[in-house]
Amino acid sequence: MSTTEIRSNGTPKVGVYVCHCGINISSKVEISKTVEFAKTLPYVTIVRDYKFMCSDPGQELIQQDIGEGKVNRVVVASCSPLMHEPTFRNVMAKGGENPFFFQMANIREHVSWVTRNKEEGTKKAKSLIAAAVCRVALHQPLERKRVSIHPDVLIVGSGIAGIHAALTLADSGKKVYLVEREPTIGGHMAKFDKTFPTLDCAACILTPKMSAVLAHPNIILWTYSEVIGVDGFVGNFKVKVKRKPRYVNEELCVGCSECIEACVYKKARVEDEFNVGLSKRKPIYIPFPQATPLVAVIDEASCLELKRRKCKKSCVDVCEPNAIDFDQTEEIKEIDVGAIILATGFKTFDARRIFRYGYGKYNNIYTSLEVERMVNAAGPTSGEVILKSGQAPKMVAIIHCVGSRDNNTNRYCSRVCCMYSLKIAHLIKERTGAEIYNFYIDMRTPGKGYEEFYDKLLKEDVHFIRGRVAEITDWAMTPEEEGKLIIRAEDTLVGAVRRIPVDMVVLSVGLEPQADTEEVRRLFNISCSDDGWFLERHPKLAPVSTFTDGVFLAGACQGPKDIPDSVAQAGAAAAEAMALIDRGYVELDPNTAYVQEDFCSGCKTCVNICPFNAISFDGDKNVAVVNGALCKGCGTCVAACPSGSLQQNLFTDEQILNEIKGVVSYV
Amino acid sequence: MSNDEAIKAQFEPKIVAFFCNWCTYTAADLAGTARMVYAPNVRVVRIMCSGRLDPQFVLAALREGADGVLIGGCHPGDCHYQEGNYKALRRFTLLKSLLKSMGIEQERVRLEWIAASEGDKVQRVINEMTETVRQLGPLRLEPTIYNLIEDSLLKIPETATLAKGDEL
Amino acid sequence: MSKPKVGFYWCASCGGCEEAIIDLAEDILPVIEAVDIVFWPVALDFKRADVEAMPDGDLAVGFINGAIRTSEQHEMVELLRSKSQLIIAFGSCAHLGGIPGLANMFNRQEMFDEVYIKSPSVNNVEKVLPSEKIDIPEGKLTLPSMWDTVKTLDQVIEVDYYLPGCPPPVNLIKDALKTILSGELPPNGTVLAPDVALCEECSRRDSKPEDLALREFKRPHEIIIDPQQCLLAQGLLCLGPVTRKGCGAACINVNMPCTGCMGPTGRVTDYGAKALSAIASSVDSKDEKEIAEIFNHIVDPVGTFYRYSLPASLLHRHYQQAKSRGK
Amino acid sequence: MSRKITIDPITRLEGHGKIDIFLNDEGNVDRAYFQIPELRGFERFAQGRPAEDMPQITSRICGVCPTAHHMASTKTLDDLYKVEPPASAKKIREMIYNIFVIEDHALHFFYLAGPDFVVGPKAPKAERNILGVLGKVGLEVGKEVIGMRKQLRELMTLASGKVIHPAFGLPGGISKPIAKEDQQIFIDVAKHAVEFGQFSLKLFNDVVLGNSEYVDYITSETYTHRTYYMGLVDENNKVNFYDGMLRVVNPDGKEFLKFSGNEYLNHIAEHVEPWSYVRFSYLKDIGWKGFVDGPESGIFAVAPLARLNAAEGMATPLAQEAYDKFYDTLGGKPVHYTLSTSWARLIELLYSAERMQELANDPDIVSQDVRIIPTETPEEGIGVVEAPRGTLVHHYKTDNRGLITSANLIVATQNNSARIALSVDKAARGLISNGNVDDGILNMIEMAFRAYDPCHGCATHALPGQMPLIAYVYDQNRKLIKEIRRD
Repeated sequence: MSTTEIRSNGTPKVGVYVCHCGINISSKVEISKTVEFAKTLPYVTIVRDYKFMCSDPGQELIQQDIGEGKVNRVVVASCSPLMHEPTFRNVMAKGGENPFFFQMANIREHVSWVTRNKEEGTKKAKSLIAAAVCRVALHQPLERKRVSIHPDVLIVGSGIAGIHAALTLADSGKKVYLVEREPTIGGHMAKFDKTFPTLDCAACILTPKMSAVLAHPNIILWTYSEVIGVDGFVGNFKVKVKRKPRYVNEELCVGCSECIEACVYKKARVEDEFNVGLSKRKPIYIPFPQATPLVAVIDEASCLELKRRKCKKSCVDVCEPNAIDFDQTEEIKEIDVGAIILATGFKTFDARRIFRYGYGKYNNIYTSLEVERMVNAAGPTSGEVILKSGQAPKMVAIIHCVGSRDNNTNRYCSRVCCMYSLKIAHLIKERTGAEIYNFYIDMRTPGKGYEEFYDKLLKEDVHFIRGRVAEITDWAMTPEEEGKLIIRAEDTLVGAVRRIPVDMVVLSVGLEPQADTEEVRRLFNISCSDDGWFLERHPKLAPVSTFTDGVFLAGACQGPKDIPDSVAQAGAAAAEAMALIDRGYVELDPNTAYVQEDFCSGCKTCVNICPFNAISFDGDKNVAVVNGALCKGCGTCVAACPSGSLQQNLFTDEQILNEIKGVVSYV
Repeated sequence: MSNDEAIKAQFEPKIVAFFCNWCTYTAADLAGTARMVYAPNVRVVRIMCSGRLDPQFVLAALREGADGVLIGGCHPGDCHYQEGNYKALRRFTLLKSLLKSMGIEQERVRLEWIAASEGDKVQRVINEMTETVRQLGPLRLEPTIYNLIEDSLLKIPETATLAKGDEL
Repeated sequence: MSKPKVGFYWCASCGGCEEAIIDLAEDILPVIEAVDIVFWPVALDFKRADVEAMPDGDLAVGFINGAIRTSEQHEMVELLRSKSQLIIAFGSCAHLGGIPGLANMFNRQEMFDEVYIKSPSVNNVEKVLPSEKIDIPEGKLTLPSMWDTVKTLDQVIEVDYYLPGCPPPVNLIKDALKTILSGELPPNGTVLAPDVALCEECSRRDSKPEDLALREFKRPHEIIIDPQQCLLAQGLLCLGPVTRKGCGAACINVNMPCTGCMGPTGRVTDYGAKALSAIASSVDSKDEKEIAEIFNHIVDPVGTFYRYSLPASLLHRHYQQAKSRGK
Repeated sequence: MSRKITIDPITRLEGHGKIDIFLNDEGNVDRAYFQIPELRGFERFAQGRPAEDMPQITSRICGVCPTAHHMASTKTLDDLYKVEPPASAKKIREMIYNIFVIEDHALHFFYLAGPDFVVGPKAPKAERNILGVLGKVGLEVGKEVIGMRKQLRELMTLASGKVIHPAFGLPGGISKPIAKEDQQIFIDVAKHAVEFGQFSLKLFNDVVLGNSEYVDYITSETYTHRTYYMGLVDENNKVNFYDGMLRVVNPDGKEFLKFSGNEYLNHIAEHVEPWSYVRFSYLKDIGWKGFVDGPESGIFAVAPLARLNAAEGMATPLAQEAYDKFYDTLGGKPVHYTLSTSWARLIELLYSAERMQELANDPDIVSQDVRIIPTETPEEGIGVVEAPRGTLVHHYKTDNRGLITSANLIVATQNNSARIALSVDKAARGLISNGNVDDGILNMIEMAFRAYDPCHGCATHALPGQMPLIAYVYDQNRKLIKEIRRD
């Protein structure tokens, strides 16, 4: 290793500050021994310990020592740098030192929380502190780069979360691009009839917001569109959006539906997505009466003209504004935004996956979402709850936790099922007066007015049977079971297995991440938790942020949520985006690569290594050149540089090699 | 019990881990937050991306006294920097064949893809690796500096065929 | 005042370094003018006693070539260290271990078996091996003992400067002598050669593409080598990018890849590791199996990446061979 | 209880040639041992290396004759891959090789052995070196020598990349052709080299043969061993360095064996002594009979004298003249006088110069077609050349990827080592009697060394060159009673 010269602020005087973190650390790390050990390390002038280093008095200690010139480099042994590195770098600055003369030793997440006993913990803590000290001695003063932020925001998904975030930002004067893959905005909420616990009509509270979006001067709404590319970084994202052709000109269409009437298909024969298959639509259609924008769309798969180019196109004839345009092609929009909010929502659990519940096998077994449509006045049955036979059910079973709290499907609780099951129970009873049996594992009704709603249902003589349903069958054992669906379940309160014949079954399906979560995650370069939902930066302290700066989460894409929570989180995400934009700039960590030109041989090894094209080759000087603005600081080129002429700020070979030495050779 | 077994019995391996900031290091934090107890033998050095891992670091760790080296990066396709982990994979593959030729047991150096959410994998891998290395016993590289040879762990029994100069 | 005294000495080397000095030809005369060569076994006589008699630091400069692999060599260089103000490791062997350093892939026992027993031309049924102390009818004989491990000079004594190369290029030797005689000494530990990689002075430099995207490696005997194009671009493992310049790309000039005798640049700790990192980085594949397949064609990683620097490498020598030695 | 004399170049610590002489109680020599005290073991660490790297790896065996090892190795690769290089490539190789022989022989005569002959063995030490030679023959000559050597080595650099440790050898040819515009340089230097060869022989004539004292030395019994002689010969049994058959003549000069290098294992075997790191070659057909000469002993010699003895003449006119004169002067073939080796060397120098001239003028030399890509799967290969110091054999076995699985190297000095030991023993017996140790012994022994120009760099490790010697004489109790020094 080339000889290590010490740069900048003179001989290192390293201060080591060991945090107890209450008992989080001190319970597994012998603080006093650690402190004694730290005193023996090279360049160390001061070692202190304190209950909470991140608290004001804790920070004071450091500032004071810097102020009095006792230390010029600092190691804080506490929690993960991902947690408090920024905090302590600021302390450095406040104390008047360059913030990068700082290194953190992670003795909580990596030590006290994962070790069996004090002996192990102390030993490991020592080694990490030694590493930090050896490293910080070689740190150099660095400047953070300031990059201005593009004030526009992209919101992906226009369910209630996306809509609320969009309106919040737009109202504050931010320009918002709202991208929705369906022909209309509204998401799942638009499908509902009533919302719990207040039972107010979903449409009544959603549609005004939907039209507000359409009308808002600051919102550019792109429905029937998908994000296909994201480049750049916080404050400066370059986004590609694909606008799928709907073959109907949005500007011209007035949503009169004449074309639909006129379609050569006299009968609707295409499964209607909006009504989750309970009804049929035509190739040219408007998803639902309040669709926003209220513009027809033609579906390529079923339209005769688009499939075979030999339709007489009666739709075109009847369209007065001449909105129909079979030559429409997909369009790629490129936009610059400073922040992105993902509100891509969820999909419902596919009940077929639990075979013994017979969904798709027996008639009159519906998923909760289907029933939501059925009870909806604007739905396929115009709000009537009826069996295939056309009669109203006399006995209905609602089965909770289908695809939730189940090791074979999803271990998590979907959080909304208990409440919407109660809602559905209420609505069916209201409409049919049927006997209703709820099969539940536990009733979970935390939330404002929720428990009260549960009481209300109990008073409505809805039956609650505590127990997981074993199976649903049509195999009758008694005459009265004939022609019925028999629910076989253990009633854990009575302690007996019961058979209950019913006319109709509602499966309260759980919530799942969207099918294409994986692609979306990669597109936006964020992570998922192991249950597949988008991963927030910190479950408590940064619940709507992600590990990628400038990308925020709203609504159920981060985990099952009901409407109030989704809206609240959407507001939070909007606020985070606003805070970011209004600051006007971001400070990038200076951990970029740099070329030592005198040493560069011009071998070009690094040039193509960089995935961000941050390295170019200067033919005249015959050296590689790093564009600091494009460099993201991964250091891959540095490892590749055959002559060690490329280095990375904060991660030079010297610093890392010394850290290695420190981490193994002292303890 | 043979000398070797004796050593192994009370042997606590030192393993240096190089974890990428975005996936594996975060996963290790998660393991901590979830209080997943695991072997204390692995000491983590944080790098921004597994692509930063210069094979020199691995050899340096072994030279400085590590008995094994663990490298952790994002799953293929998940790299925060798009391709860094593939670069890591290429270097690692060639490094392995070099180490093999140098007579270093393959199991002493390991590459694992661990996503930010896989705290449990951090726990599993670290426990596994610690056991594997424990079984292999201490890595006792011959000192490079002559006058350190006396303290070398590599002492070997005097035999007729060997003369003074060889006690290193 | 008297001229500064200079000495040359060899250890485990081939004599090429001496030849290199002789190759200074008439250029050596000014040197002889300027200094007083007190010993140089290959060309002049000297006695160890003379060296022992010198006061410490009496020699201005001691040039030592060759790797260290016997206790005698060790004692001798220690003696020279004490007598010299400056010690210069001369040539790849003293600097990095050199080709003889490849012996660190094995141990002494293995070597003896090969040379004195297994060799097809040897007739040695009694398996006689040379040994340090031998009883012969007339009395006793001794042979100097050999180590299991070849060492670089700076692994046994402190070295002030290094002259890289196998052998060091004549012009570097001249410059080095000039520098040292000038009295304006560079910082300790300096390698007396330009601290830039070979690509810079390679005539094929501009033909090197920005994207090598290597998908297979070739061996020199397998292909007709284009005399103009970058050798790496032709799939040959040319180590120019990793290797210090100063030789004028001698091997590349005759269409053969650089094998790295000049060693690494100043910022590199382990030549081989750096070399493999750079090479691997230029490989174009994301598939684990495919990658392994591509590297399969680097048939001798150690001999390729540590051709001249095994003893100087972080691993230093073959691990199992060291453990199993003498057993 | 016998006494022991140790003659050791600057004490054992030097790590090179070492002699122990044991006297019996009468003070006469029981036995003298010549020891080579180091080994590098290329044979072992060649294993696992790709065959095509061997020319560059094995050249590091010796920096004095790297070209010899490079060339032997390259020829071994031809055989390993069963590929016949284009005529042009072979001619370039042979020309470069002869250039190398010229400069190496020149180095030896003028820098190493020359002083003894030109300045005189009795002259004060200070003068017996290259500067002394210059003093005697004039500075102009000195410049001439240095200049010649420089020119030759520049040509070698041009063609082979590096003169010390060439890079151009590949199975099936060489890595780079010679540019048309460069041919003239080769022709000019060749012309110069021929003149230089003639001049050197003339110098030897005038200075050495003119002086009866030297002639006595040369012909003295002390340096006479009646052994077998081996060397490469062309189809006309003329000396050739690059290629041909190995020919062995018996002590009477009659052809005893003629075989191709690939059969070396049938005829050459090596003996191991516990007291030396060098292996001692002998003729398998006769067998190892210990350190004795004569037709009954398998000991044979290589290098210039041996080559001349083993051949029936030189392939070039001027060298042939000198060849005839050599044998006329020394009383017909074979010549057993070790010290006449220096003369033989100069005759070879002239031959190489003439051969270089022939090849430099050959149009093939600038043909651009110098490679044939091997197609065979490698298995085993053997290559033989005449190194300046004698027959050199490389022998590799590989796996099917061309990675060396075993390598055997028999180098010139190994072939000579038995005869060298013989000379030492004989010199000792000749010069020590009844405990009287003549100081001159050290001179004589050193001269014997130099005649062989033993390159222990090749054989094991120790280097060629002037070897100052010290003799320690011990009494029965191994107490030092006398120290003789030859400074």
